Amino acid sequence: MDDARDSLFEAPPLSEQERMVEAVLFASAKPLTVADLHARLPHGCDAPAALELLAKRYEGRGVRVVRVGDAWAIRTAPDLSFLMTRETVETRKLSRAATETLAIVAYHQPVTRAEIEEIRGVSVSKGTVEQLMELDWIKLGRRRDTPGRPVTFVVTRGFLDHFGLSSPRDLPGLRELRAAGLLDSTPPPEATAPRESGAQNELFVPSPPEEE
Amino acid sequence: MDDARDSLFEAPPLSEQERMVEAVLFASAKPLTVADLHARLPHGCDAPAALELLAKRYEGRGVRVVRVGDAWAIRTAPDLSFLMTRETVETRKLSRAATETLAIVAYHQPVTRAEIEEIRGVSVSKGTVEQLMELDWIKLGRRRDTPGRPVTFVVTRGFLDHFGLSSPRDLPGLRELRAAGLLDSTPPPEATAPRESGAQNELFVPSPPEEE
Amino acid sequence: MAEDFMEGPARDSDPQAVAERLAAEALIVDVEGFEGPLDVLLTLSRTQKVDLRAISVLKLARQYLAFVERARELRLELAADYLVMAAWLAFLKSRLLLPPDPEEEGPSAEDLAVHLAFQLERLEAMRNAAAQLMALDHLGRDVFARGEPQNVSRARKVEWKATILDLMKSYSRLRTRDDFRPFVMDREGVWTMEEALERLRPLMGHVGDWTDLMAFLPEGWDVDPARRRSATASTFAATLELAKNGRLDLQQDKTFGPIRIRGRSAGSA
Repeated sequence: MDDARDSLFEAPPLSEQERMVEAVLFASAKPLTVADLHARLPHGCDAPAALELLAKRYEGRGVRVVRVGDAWAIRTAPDLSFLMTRETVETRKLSRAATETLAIVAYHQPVTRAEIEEIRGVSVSKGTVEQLMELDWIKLGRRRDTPGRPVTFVVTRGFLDHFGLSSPRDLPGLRELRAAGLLDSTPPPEATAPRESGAQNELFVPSPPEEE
Repeated sequence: MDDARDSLFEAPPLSEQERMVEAVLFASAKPLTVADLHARLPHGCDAPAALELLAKRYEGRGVRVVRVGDAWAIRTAPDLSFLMTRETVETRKLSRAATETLAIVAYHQPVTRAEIEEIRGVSVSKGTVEQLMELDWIKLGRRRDTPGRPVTFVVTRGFLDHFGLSSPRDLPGLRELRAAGLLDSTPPPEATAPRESGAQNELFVPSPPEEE
Repeated sequence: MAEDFMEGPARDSDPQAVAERLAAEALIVDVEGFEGPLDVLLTLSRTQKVDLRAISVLKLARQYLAFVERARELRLELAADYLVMAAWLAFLKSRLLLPPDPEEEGPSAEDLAVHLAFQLERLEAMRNAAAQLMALDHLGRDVFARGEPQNVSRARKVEWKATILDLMKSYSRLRTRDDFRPFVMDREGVWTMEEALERLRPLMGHVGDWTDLMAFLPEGWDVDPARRRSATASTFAATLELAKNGRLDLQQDKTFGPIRIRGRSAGSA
């Protein structure tokens, strides 16, 4: 903050050096040696002195300045490690099969497994449905009033929370998907194409109109 | 969280809670909400009070406790950015269309695509919205309760975090723009009788017909 | 389009017209760099060097029309929205020059001009806001997050991540697959002939009097136009089928008149 930094010869005051070491250690992805610190701090800084001040400042705090081999890092205090268990989550992208299945349930709910398979064109593995249920994104809905009374799937409150929707009706429609440039291949046929109805009847016993 | 009083176990003293919040926030790269903190801290803790103490403690330090919407994070002090060249990630430069669209979403949110286009006077190009969504700077908001129930866009916590804003209210110049009526959604005169015309007429002097 | 801006050459002696042509020429140089007609108007308005709220819309309209005219002379392809704006400005210009017609419905020329000035001011305000936004400290450039998020525990929990964008993308991928069309959504609005037949057959025994065909639509299918259309068509087709089998009679008094049906008992057949 003062013009000391601009000087080639005069190092910033030690308290300022301490701030610098604090910021650099915090942002660094790995522990830094004194040499690393000297390479990054303005000319003339005394990294060991700044480190010592900083370590003292953090004594008894929730995080500490620790020595890792010949390098330094900021780490959480060992007595608080029980708080860190949640920090170890590993995020993985949902598989394509799971994403598609989830999308179909969201857009078509309540939907049976047979219908999901019909839309995807491949069978839905047991693991996919189980995974989505374990994530609390889909759950069993009512049974369909058709032969065999198949179970249906619907999305959960947890799904809406995760995706920031207030209701499943907030999912964008096909037209909006296209407007957003997400859907740029051939336009889908009209929503009510009667030519399909024959084929549909062969495959599906019509379900009674459900109340919305 | 309010059932803290009924707990059989007493919450740790506030100074200890502050340490805990410090450790948890330090360890996380992403902002944490008060709810996140309560989920991690022992039962009965008062995260807002601990956060307030912590934020005060870090005033003027090399790192700071910052508010990001309804969440909190530790970030390096902006005046030390010159030390961080190694951490800098090269970001793709946003197009003018993208920055303008982002600004319109931020200042006018929740805003529909049609409103963005009305303000910019051109259609929003494919990919612009997608790019901003992929950066996690904008997301879908509630649908507007108008015919067609169009989707709206709002800015995300990631946006606030990226630009160091504690809330959308902190956007630069927001108050002036609002005072000047530039954030009102004034429909074109064709649509309805211009509600704002009275206010505008005071400021706008119609130019006299010019000589031809 | 109004002629008064078409007679350009005749006015070339007018210094103002010359200045406008030069301004138009300057714009032509990088017409590619403009983001639509509003952007051009905003650029033109800067030449007036006044507060946007006090801008002369009439003058602006003239400048813009000169710009479009110049583009035309140079046989430059302008996007359609530039021409739409030109047509609108020509209209506005003529309205601003003529005394207001008290009979005229709708917004006055002044209202339209005020709104245009507002649009320009708002666009400029958003431009400035965007610049101010980008000038803020950026995370990862000016301000930094924890470089080494801490992993302490050995027990790792996998968190599956999917965004709404993933969801929308995979859904649109499914919906645009060429070789397959999902059926579930389509069916909602389609009442098939089989369904209509199934509904009509048991009813026919009880229809002694001429009854309007529309009375046989399934419940709840007479409100939404698409559903009503589908149900009407299939019900009508089903009555033809039943008439062919001798189960009922059909009657229509005049073209487009209501179609009525009557059940035919086995005896009268």
